[in-house]
Amino acid sequence: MSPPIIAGFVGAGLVGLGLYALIVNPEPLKKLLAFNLIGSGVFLVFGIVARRGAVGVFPFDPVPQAMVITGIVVAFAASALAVALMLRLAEESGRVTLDPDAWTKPDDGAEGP
Amino acid sequence: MTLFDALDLALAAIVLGLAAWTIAAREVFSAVVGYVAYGLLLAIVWVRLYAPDVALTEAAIGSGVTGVLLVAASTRLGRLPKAEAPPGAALKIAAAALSLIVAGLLAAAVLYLPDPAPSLAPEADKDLAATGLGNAVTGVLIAYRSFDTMLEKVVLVLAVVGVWSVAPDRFWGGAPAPLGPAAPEAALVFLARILAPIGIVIGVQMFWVGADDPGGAFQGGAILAAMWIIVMMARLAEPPRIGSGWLRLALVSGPAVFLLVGLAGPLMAGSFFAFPAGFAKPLILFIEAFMVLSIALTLPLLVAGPPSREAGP
Amino acid sequence: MSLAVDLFSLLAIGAGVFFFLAGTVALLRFPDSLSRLHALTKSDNLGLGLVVLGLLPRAGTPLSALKLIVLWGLVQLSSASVAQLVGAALRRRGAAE
Amino acid sequence: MTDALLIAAGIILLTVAVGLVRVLYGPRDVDRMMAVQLLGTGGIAALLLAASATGVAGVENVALGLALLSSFASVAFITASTGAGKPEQTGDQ
Repeated sequence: MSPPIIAGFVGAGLVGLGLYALIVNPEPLKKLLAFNLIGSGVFLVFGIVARRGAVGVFPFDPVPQAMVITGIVVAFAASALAVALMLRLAEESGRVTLDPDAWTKPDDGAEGP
Repeated sequence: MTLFDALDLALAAIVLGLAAWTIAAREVFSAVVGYVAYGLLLAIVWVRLYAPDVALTEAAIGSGVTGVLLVAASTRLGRLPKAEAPPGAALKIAAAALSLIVAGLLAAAVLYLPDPAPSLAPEADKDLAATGLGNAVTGVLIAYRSFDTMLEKVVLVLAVVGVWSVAPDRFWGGAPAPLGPAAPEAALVFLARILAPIGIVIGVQMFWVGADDPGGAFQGGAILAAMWIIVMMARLAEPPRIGSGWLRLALVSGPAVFLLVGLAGPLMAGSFFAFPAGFAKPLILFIEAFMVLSIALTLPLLVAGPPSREAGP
Repeated sequence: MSLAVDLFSLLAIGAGVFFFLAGTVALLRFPDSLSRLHALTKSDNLGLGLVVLGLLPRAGTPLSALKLIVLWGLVQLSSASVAQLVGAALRRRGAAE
Repeated sequence: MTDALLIAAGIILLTVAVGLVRVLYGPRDVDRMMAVQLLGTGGIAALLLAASATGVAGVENVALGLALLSSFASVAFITASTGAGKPEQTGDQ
């Protein structure tokens, strides 16, 4: 079992863990963490494709690696946008939730001005 | 089993363990701490995959800058009351089954990847000499897939616009909230004063050697961005007003210069985004320099968030 | 000559491993946050310093040797500063309670 | 010699990973941050050792990047927990 294969299984495991948490965990910030776990799992699978593309003197295939680099940067940008939305929601309403019922309960008084 | 395999297996187990902790932790802050540690170890996994360029990006952005963003968010969101009820057992079982199937399929795909593996490495290397570069990853990013990379810079600028637009109307054009406490500790100011100059030298060096060695515009720009962030956390500098014309010009300079050079391609070299022979390397470094500037500005602005102060007179 | 250099590397790296071990034991066994901080900051810096010392003779070029030394200096700087910050935060919280 | 370097890298990695038990048990958030700080330093040491054993190019740069940013999460934690980042004059308190 060579190192790329192990990293590929780690990638598959990370996608599984992240997907489970994304569905089950109700807190938005934890959903964001789960989303990032899925992302890095996919990157790792890309990473083993790059490593397996080693031919002759080249230790890796540069094309998937370059795509992973742009992917990491875009994932960060998406996370920053999500955090900005969550903080704004918290500022406006005192809580952050994705539960649609939470906003229609008449007695909770935490609505923004 | 060799020692390398043992090391890789141990690393894999720790990474998966930390990921499991990240999703299982009850407090948001503990989960984020697990995620930061996870990012650190992931950089080592990338080194083991012979991908030092990716490892550098992961270390700088995945662990460093994302860590700052998430830790700050979790200390502010963690104080809020929890609004949601946890999901029922049926949903949990269905989600677990779905995740197992997806992970299993991915693992099977990894196991049955075509052998011998298809590779673009010889292709990428064949024309690398024409670009004057020695690092094939930089070659792919700036020369072969240049249109892709240019659009990715546009995405970063759009993300900044998205974050800014979350602000209430009255703050439009103002500055984001300061990143540090009103009276920062002397130790923090000291750290920022020493670390920032060294980090700027290292960041510029990483961009410069990126033409031939691991490194490049993304990595160098991310290190510079991190230095600006720590300077702002120590309150040696404040987040700029988002209405500033200079700031906006510098933000879009990366993709704009890239696009202009691409549009000049048909005149100089015969096709869109083509570089003229013999002049490719200086042109690539010129584009990369503006990309570094753009990235070094974009990432801290994404961390600083939307403006929260009214624009000055 | 090369045997002596290897022996030096092994000794220094072995000592470094010992200090990492000591740091972890301190982190797990010491009773309160301040004493954990005290033990940890010293031992992990020393551990990394010894590992770097052991790797110096194996560095290929003077530039990579210089990078190793700068790296250790950076870790020392940040870890010492963070220890100060954490200590101050702990004291503030202690005073508030 | 290569084997010795790899063994040292493995021991350091496992040692600091055991230290991560502090992330589980806390009890304070500060203790959790300390475990991550130890992991950062140990991770750099393990990376340098493994790189010296394998001779992958450019690893010093990766380690240098990690060293530069090793304190970032901790600094963010301290500044955030001492009350930074709140809007200063929005008047919604």
